[in-house]
Order: sequence, then structure tokens, then C-alpha cells
Amino acid sequence: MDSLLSNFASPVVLAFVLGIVAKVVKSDLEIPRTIYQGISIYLLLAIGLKGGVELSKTPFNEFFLPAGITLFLGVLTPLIAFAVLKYIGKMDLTNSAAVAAHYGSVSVVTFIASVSYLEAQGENPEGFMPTLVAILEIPGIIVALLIPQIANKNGGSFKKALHEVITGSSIVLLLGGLIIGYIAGPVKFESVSPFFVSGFQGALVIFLLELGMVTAKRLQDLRKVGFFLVGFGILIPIFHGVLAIWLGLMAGLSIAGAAVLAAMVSSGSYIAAPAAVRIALPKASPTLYLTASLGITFPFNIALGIPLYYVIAQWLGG
Amino acid sequence: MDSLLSNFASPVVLAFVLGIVAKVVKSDLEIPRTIYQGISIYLLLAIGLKGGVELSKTPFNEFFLPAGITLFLGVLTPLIAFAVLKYIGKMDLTNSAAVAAHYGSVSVVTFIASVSYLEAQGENPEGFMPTLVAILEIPGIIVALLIPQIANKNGGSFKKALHEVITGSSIVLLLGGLIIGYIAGPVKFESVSPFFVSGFQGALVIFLLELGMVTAKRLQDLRKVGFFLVGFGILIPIFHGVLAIWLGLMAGLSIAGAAVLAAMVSSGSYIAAPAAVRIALPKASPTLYLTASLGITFPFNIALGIPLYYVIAQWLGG
Amino acid sequence: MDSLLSNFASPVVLAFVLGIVAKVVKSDLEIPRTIYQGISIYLLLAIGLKGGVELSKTPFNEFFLPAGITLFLGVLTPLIAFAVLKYIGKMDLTNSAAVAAHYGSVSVVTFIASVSYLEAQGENPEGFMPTLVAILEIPGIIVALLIPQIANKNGGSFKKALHEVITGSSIVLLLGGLIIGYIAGPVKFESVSPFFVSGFQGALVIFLLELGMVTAKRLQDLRKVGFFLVGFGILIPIFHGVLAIWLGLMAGLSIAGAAVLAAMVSSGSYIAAPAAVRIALPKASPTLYLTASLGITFPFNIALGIPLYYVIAQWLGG
Amino acid sequence: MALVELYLVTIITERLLRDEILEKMTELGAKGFTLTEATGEGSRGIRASDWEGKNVKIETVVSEEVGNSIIDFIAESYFENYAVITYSHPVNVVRGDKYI
Amino acid sequence: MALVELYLVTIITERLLRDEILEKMTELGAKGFTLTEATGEGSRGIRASDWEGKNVKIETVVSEEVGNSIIDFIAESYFENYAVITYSHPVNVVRGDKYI
Amino acid sequence: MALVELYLVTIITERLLRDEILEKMTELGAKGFTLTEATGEGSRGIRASDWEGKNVKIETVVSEEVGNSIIDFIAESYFENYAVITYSHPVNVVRGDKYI
Ligand SMILES: Nc1ncnc2c1ncn2[C@@H]1O[C@H](COP(=O)(O)O)[C@@H](O)[C@H]1O
Ligand SMILES: Nc1ncnc2c1ncn2[C@@H]1O[C@H](COP(=O)(O)O)[C@@H](O)[C@H]1O
Ligand SMILES: Nc1ncnc2c1ncn2[C@@H]1O[C@H](COP(=O)(O)O)[C@@H](O)[C@H]1O
Ligand code: NA
Ligand code: NA
Ligand code: NA
Repeated sequence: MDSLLSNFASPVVLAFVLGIVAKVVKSDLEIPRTIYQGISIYLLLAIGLKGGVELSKTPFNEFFLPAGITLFLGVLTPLIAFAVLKYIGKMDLTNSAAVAAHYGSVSVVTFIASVSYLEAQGENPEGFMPTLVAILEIPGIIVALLIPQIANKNGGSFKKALHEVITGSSIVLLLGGLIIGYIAGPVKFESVSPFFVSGFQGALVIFLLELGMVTAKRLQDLRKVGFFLVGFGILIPIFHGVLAIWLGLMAGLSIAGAAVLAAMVSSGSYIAAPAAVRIALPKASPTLYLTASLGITFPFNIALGIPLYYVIAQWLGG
Repeated sequence: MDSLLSNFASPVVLAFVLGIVAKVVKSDLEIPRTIYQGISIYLLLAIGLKGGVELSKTPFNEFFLPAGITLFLGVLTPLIAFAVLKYIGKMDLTNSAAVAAHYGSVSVVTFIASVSYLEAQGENPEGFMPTLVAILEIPGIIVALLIPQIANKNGGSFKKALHEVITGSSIVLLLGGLIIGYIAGPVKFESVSPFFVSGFQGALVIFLLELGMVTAKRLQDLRKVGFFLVGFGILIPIFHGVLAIWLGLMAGLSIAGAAVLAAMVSSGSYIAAPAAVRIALPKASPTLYLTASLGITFPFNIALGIPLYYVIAQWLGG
Repeated sequence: MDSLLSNFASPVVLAFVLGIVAKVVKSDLEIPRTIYQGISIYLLLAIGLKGGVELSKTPFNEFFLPAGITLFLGVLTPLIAFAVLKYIGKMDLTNSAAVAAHYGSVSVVTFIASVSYLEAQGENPEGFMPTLVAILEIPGIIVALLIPQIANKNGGSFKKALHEVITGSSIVLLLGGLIIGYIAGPVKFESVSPFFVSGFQGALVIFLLELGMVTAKRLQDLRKVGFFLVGFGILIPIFHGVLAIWLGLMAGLSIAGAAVLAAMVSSGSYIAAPAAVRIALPKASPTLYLTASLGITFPFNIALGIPLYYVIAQWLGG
Repeated sequence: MALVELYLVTIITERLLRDEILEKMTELGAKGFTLTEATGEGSRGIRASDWEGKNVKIETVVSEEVGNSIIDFIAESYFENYAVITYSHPVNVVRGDKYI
Repeated sequence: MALVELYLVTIITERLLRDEILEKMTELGAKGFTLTEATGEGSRGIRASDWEGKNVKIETVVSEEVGNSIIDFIAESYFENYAVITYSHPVNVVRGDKYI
Repeated sequence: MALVELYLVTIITERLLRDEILEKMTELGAKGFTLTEATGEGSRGIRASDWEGKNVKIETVVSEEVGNSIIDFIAESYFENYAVITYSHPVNVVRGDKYI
């Protein structure tokens, strides 16, 4: 309870709330699109770099198991999501696959927010976690998009979507940053560290202000998507999160690391996945998948999910 | 005299001069509009946050009187400005009200520059000053716009203008930042402090470079507006400034605090007010109000006004 | 060899490589143009400011000789380049002059990269080097553009080009920064130093990411320009670089200073020169001059040239 | 492909008026619109891009009738006090019936 | 100055489709194109500018024949599933033979 | 509302030429103009947006006479060496007499 309240008083979460409020009162506040893109490039590169530097200090055998677990979860979670949507939610195949692709991938901002939250709690999640983000980003999308491909019902171009997701800017920046950080190592990283490390939390505040405004617009679509998807967008993350904590702890992650893994796995992508889905499954409704991942799961995770995963990780791993 | 020279050697003021020079030599230098917007979002949020954190440390009774005085000045100064414009300057009612609205509100950059200046002098104005900026921003505009409203001569939409000014991005960022800073408090603010505190002065340099370029274009309109408005744009700020120092000191502000209050009160808005005036008084001439607040009062305050208010505050409060 | 490898492991060079790779794999990564412009304004202003502050601490007689040498090289190198292009390369007069103008001027990013590289090697090039960049930027362009002017074969406007290059944004920012830094001095510079000094290297990473992407597009034009220009773009910088080291050491520069001067002198401009050439010599082919300076010389210098100049400087000056 | 002749109405004006105009346009029967950022200069003293923010260019494909009522609305509401230019011309639209 | 009457084809659509359309347009005979960033609203629920990035406005000056084949291609490939509007009208082009 | 038939002249060219063209246009009788940022590709090897900065799209509503003199000026001054496309078409302008 205490850790939940503390989450609500963090500048990052408060900025998200401010963004929502700004839209609700119809303020003309607007973060210019290019500023938003600039910050997002900065954030992705920064977590890549930091992750790469940390990875260069991590023994391979410490990293091996968590990486495998993450890959496994990346394949499993979209299948779970798909099954729930199609067979419990009675959604059609295309839309089920489209939404599942989002939940198979990862929201980088949710990841960042979870690390910030845990550090504010005095915890210290493993430094190689950004590598796991990179591992988690792609497979889930591919798995989900393969379903209509196999059922011969896609209508779009699977190959183009594959190229889009693999060469998408978020993967290039994240992976590129990881490799640069790995090669450069801690000493050479020092000169760029004030820019990429000290400024990070502050840049995140502005980023979440914008995300709050975007989410607010999504919230208006809530009534269009129906109760089932709202429930799905809250319960599936919790389920995936608990799964991630359990497997993460088994793979040797710390409590903090398991909580961060839970945030990652439970989150729905809203950058890589939408672009790929739009290409591969043009008939799927953006209102459904964007509202689910950005309008429901993202704010849930930011506000409640992350502290919850931490509590569960403490409980399971304590 | 010494403190004046020192003001002219500050990077912030020099950047403003560089901006004017760049336009005079017809350089193709251009700060992209979105960069300018980004910096302005950053600056507003930063002073809001810092102010909020300080406010969370200020006892209410220390803050109460200065806040009341500020509100009072916010109502009084547009009336003074209006009376001078209409009855001494013989300007028509609409334009008098339009210009008065600008002088009732506040230029955030002038505020920031005054704080920077005083800190460079080794002074330490009260931490809650940004709260006073938020208090000063709106009432003056409303009071001035009410005049033609009462005289039934507006032609525009007072209600829309009211919404515009209250939900305008500068108020949302300033007030939002204040509230976030207040809730987060000093400890939680620490993580974002490198971004919002250390970078502040430097970002201000680039902002004033742009403002110098904008002012240079305004300076070309000086001859269009006539001698009266030029005199108005210099003498009214001094008058308002002395008033603010006197009342500020009585309300218990430090000498530095009184000087900053003077800079705020004397300044003319050029973000919130123009937008509101354009909507409420479409017949008023932008050339008049923008040239006065941005072409005359702003450079006067940045270069001469701020050091002057400091000298006067020392003299009255010493 | 060791210093070369070390160069390749620096985040700045790695970011450049990442940019090239991103384009090669056809990633949709894109640094918004305004972000790129914003960073470039920041970098130019920052090196101007730092240079000005350093200059305010440098005795005139220490600075006099290196400045003279730089001016001399600014006049000599475009003539060398022109002669080689026209008489060995058999290029026509207009294109020879156009390319020569680029090699007479300087690439600011190459300069920055060389300073970063040398500082990473534990060296400490003279603080007034940015002043030399400002001295080097213009004369070479003028000299080269004068050639077709004298031969009466320009077809464009020499006067307009002159105005363009002298009031161009890079000169205004660099010179303006120098003057501001000089007037402000070390004490007043302190308040803006976190922004302009600590953030510098990191901002450079993002800038080089973009330059990598731009270069990648240029690389596609390599086959269009022929073997001669490729050789020219590698050998002339080496020749100019050795000349600069030799003269620089004679003028009293440190080994590190001579290496930085070599990087500057050897580099080809790709901001100031192209704009001026486009106006003064519209018939010259942008494919030729942009590919040479940006597609060949720039990556050569970043990857190999800078460490090479350092080795040569150590050897000649040791 | 069946092309329908409709009208493309273009309005270039101060950004401030954007939301008001879009709302009214929809009311008058426009089925969609496209916005572009622009700057410009006209009969008014101040360039629109100088301080108050950029101009906005609003384009909408509509029937002649709807087009005329939009044009009338703009002319009556904004011509006197605001920076605005409005013009229209016929265009051949694919699946044009969607926009009527 | 000799003016040639050609057609200006305008396509406003999701940014995602940009490269695909440009490639195809060149294949079909367009000699050049101009791109502008735009936002907009149409019959689809989601504003194009909201999340997936801005719309793009593609303009190309072409002969009537090439124009028709581009219009046909767009209509067949994208109308069903993507946000797109396409229209054309005649323009007088300087040195128009360059674009045929 | 009285509509006047005038001409909309569109010039898409390198940003470098912007100020020169605007100055000349005013001299030749244009009463206003609108600028939009654009990128594009044409017959020249280098995409305008690659390095030298974006293209600019200049639009001006003018009388046929003024339009022709602007078109002639552009064709004579820039067609040989610069990236530029120019076209025009008639538009119905509200309060069109303002722009003559
Ligand atoms: N003749 C014209 N051709 C094209 N655009 C114009 C013209 N006149 C005005 N504009 C545009 O309309 C806006 C308002 O014009 P005005 O109301 O005349 O100040 C200007 O900022 C321009 O963007
Ligand atoms: N009637 C219209 N006039 C102008 N632009 C339109 C119109 N309808 C749609 N658009 C543009 O075309 C895009 C796609 O429209 P739609 O496919 O109807 O959602 C929108 O985002 C607008 O930019
Ligand atoms: N056929 C065309 N349709 C539309 N725009 C064009 C066309 N050809 C050229 N352009 C535009 O005009 C600019 C210069 O073209 P060019 O002089 O042919 O290189 C290009 O960058 C495009 O923006
Ligand atoms: Na997930
Ligand atoms: Na005031
Ligand atoms: Na050079």
C-alpha cells in the first residue's frame, strides 16, 4: 500500500496524470511531434547504451537463463492472449491475432517506469535488463502474426511486416545502443554518461506528459471496445506478470529483476507492434488494439501494475 | 552601475543581443519552431517543479501575504495601464484594453531572467516565487478583457478567451509543475533534478537567442507605434516595478524577492495575453500590443529594468 | 594501431557506424530534421562558448602565430585542391572551384570529433582551437569562389554567396558563442556550463548517428563520381593534414593541438560551403562536391584520419 | 475507376481559428478534412508565422453546395478581423460519393 | 513561356504507405513527386495523426494516362483497408514536356 | 458571396531560392503568398531534402497577368540550374478583388 502511494507521488507518474488532465480540460498544450520523437530516440538509445555497458560486466552464465526465459515468455504470452481473445472473447481471428501481437511484444516506457520505480524503492534490478527488452520486443509479434498467416487469412504482407518490425527504429536504437555500450565499455562510456544517464529521468517526465495526453484520447474509445477488452487489458497483464515473476525468480533473477521482467512481459507494445500489424493485418481494427495496449494496459501498469508486481515478487521470492 | 555592467556580461543577456544582431545582419540563423516550443515547455515545467518543491517547504503564513499582494497587483496594474493608454495616450477603448491585458499579465522569461540575475549577484530570492508567477498570469488578462465586455464593445468571444487563457499551455505547465513538485517533494524530485535544474541556465541561453531574433523583427515596428507607446513601454514598467517593490517589502519579501516581484509585475505577457486578446478583441491591433510588450518592455527589462529594480529594492529595503 | 582501435570503440564513432548500418538495412529510423538542427545549434554554440572562455584566459602572443598559420592554410589549401582537381583530375573549372571551396573550409564535426578523440587519449589540445575553426571557416570558400569570378565564368552571384557564408548560421553561432564566452569569462560561464559542457559528448552521439545516415545515402553516389575523386578525397586530406601538423608545430602548438589543426584543415565543409557554392556556382554538380566532402573525406577522417594525424604529430613533434 | 466531380475548398488562416472552423465545417456537411502547417504573408501587417504561431491550411473535398456554405461562413465570420484567404476549384475524386 | 496542360494527382494517406506508393508511382510513369506532411480526419475512426504518425500528402504532375493508372492502383490496393483520399485536376505546367 | 476567378500559381523549389523568389513575386504584383515545407524528387540526381534542406512550396493567388509574369520569371531565372517545378490553375476566390 505504501509502495503504491509512493508510486503515485513520483514525478514521472504525476506527469502522466498531468497529461491526461490537460486533455480533459481541453488545454491547447501540445508536445511537438518532433520533440516527442527526439526524446523517444534519446530514451531508447540511453537504455540500450546503459544496458550494453552493464552487459559487458555481466558473466555469460548469469545472463543465459534469464534470456532464455524471456524468449520463452515472448513466444508463450501472445499465444495465451490469442486463445483468450478468440475462444473466451469470441473475437474474430484477425483481430485476436492483432491484439495478441501487442501483448507478445513490450512497452519500453513501461519497462523504464518499472526500473525508475524500483530504484526509487532502493532496489537495484539487474543491469542487463535492457537486453531482455530487446529479446522480448520481436518474437511475440512474429508468433502472433504467423497465426493468420497459417490460417491463410492475413490479407496483408507478412514479409513486409517482418522487415518493418526487425528494422523498426526502436529495435535499431535499442540493439544499436546495446552493442555500442558493450563495445565501448564502462570507461569510454563515461564521457557520454552525463547526457545519457543524468538527464534520463527528467526527459522521461516530458515523455510521460505526452503519453498522458495520447492516452487521454484513447480513453474516449473505451466505451467502443466493450467490457471484455477492458477486463482483458487488466487481467491478462496480471496473469502474464505473475508468470514472469515466477519464471524470472526460478531463472535466478533478483526480486527487483523479476518485478521488472513482469512489467515488461505484462505490457503491451504500442510502437513496434501497431506498425507491423497495420501492414500484416490491415483489416484488424486499430481502435481495438491501440485502446487495449495504450488506453487500458499502459495506464494500469504505470499506476497499479508495477507496484503490484513488486509486492508479488517480494512475496514469492522473499 | 556595477551590477548593470555585470548584467550585460551574463551569457543569457548576451545571447539575447546575439539574436538581435543575427537578424540585423540578415543571417539565415533560425531556431526551429518546434525546438523553441520544446525549450519553452521545458522551462515552464522546470520553474513549476522547482517552485512546487520549494513551496512544500514553505510555511503557509510566510507565503500568504506575498500571494495576496501579487493578486492585488494583478488586478491593479491592468487598470493603471488602461487608464494611462485611454486617457493620456488617447488610444481607443479596444486597443487600450488589449495592451492593458498584456501589462496585467506576466512575462515568464523576464521572471526567469530576474532570478538568474539575482542569483548571479549572490542573492537568493524566495523559492516560492514561481507560485506568484502562476497567480499573476491570469487575473490581469481577465480584468482588462472585462472592460470592453462591460462597455459592450468586444466583438469577440470573452468566454472562449477565458477558456484559452485558463487552459493555455503556459498555465497548465506552470501550475501542473507546481502541483507535481509540491506532491513529489524534495526527495522524489532529486532523480529529475539534473535534467530540470542543472540544464536550466543553458537552455535559457538558446531560448533568449530566439527571443532576440523575434524582438529584432518587432523593433522594425517601433516607428509604426509612435512615441507615446515607446514611452509607455518604458515608464509604466518602472512605475509598476516600484509599486511592486514597495508592496513586496511590506508583505515581508526579501530584497531579492521584491526585485523579482518587480520584474514580474512590470513585465508584459507575450504568450498567454496575445492569444486571449486575439480571441476576445479581434479588432485590436497586434502590432500595438506585441510591439509594446515584446519590442519595448521586454528588452528594456532584460537589459536595464532588472538591475534597476534590484538597486531600488536595496535602496527601499536596505 | 592501438590508438586507432581505441577510436573505433568510442561511442561517437560507433554511433556513426550505427547510422550507416541503419540505412543499409533500410530501417525507418529517422532523426527529425528539427532535432538535428537543434543539436547542431547546440554544438556550435557550445564550442564557441567554451572557446571564448578559454580565449579569455589565453595571452595574445600565444594565440597570434597559430591564428596566422590557420589563416594561411585557409588560403593555401583551396588553391592546392583546385590545382589538383583541374590539372591532374582534368575536372572543369566550375566544378574544380566548387570542390576546392569545400576543402578550403572546415567540417566542424570533424573538429569536434578530433578534440573528443584526443581528450580520450589523455591529451589536452589548446583551449583556443575553436577560434581557429572560426578563422578557417570562411577564407577558403572565398578564395575558391574567386577563381571562376576572375575567369568570369561563375553564372551565379558571388556577392550573394559572400553574404550567405559570412552571415550563415554556423558562423553566427560559432563567432557569437566565442564573443559571448570571451565577455562572460569563466565565472559567469559556470551557470551554463552543465548544459553546454557536460551534455556535449552525448549530444554528439545523436548528431553522428544522423550524419552516419546521411553519409550512407552519399555512399551510394560513390560510383557516380569515379576513382579520381575517391582518391582525391583521401589523399588530399592526408597531404593537407601533414602540412597543418608541420606548420602548427612550428607555430608553437602542442602535439595534440597540431593533430586537431590537421583534422580541421584536412576536413571538407558540408554546411557552409555547399550553400555558398549553390548560390555562386549553380552549374557545379552537388553530387561531386557533397560526395567528396561528406561521402569520402568525412568518414575517412572520423575513422582513420584523426588517429593518423595524431600519430604523425607525435612522430614529427616528439 | 469512377471519378466524381466535387469541389476542393482551401482555407488558409491563423492557427487560433482552427478548431472553431473544423467544428463548423463538419456541421455544414464536410465529411473530412486535411490540415497542413503553413506560413505566409498577406494584407495584414504581421506575418502569421512571426509570433502567434503558424498559419494552418485546411483543405476539404465537398459538394458544391456544402462548399458554398462553408465559404459563406468563413467570409462572414472571419474576413473582417482575421488573416484568412479562401478559394475553391473543381477536382475529380475517386469514390467521390463517400464525400457527399 | 509554353504551358502544357497536365494533371496534378493528389493522394493523402497514412505515412506507412508512403514508400510503397512512391515506388509504384514511379513504375507507372510519374517523373517526380512532392511530399508534404499533413494531418486530417475522414471516415475512419482514428485520426491519422494520433498515434501512427502523420498523414502524408503526395502530389505528382503527370499526363492524364499515367494519372489514371496511378488512381486505379491506389483505389484497388488501399481503399478498402487504409485511410486514403485521391483526387486530380488539370494544371498548366511550365516546360510540361519534362513530366510526360 | 462574390467569387472571382483568379489563378493559383504553385512553385516548388529549393529553399535557398525562397527569399529571392518571394521578393521578385511581390515586385511583379503578388499581394500575398503561402509557404509550406515539402520534400520531393524530380529529374535532378539529389533529392532536395537530403542535405541542402527541404524544398519549399510557394502558392500565390494572383490575376492571370501577374501569374504569367511570375511564371516567366521563374522559368528564365531558375529552370536551367535549380530544382524547380511551376504550375498554375484557375481558382474561385472569395473577395478576390483583394488579390488583384
Ligand atoms: N495572394 C495570396 N496568395 C496566397 N496566399 C495568400 C495570399 N494572400 C494571403 N494569403 C495567405 O492568407 C493569409 C492571410 O492573409 P491576409 O488576411 O491577407 O493577411 C496569409 O498569411 C497567407 O498565408
Ligand atoms: N472530404 C475530405 N476532404 C479532404 N481530406 C479528406 C477528406 N476525407 C478524408 N480526407 C483525408 O484523407 C485521410 C483518410 O481519410 P479516410 O480514409 O476517409 O479516413 C484523412 O485523414 C484526411 O487527411
Ligand atoms: N512530376 C512532378 N510532380 C510533382 N512534383 C515534382 C515533379 N517533378 C519535380 N517535382 C518537385 O520539384 C522539385 C524539383 O524538381 P526537379 O527540378 O525536376 O529536380 C522536386 O524536388 C519535387 O519536389
Ligand atoms: Na508483453
Ligand atoms: Na505585468
Ligand atoms: Na579544410
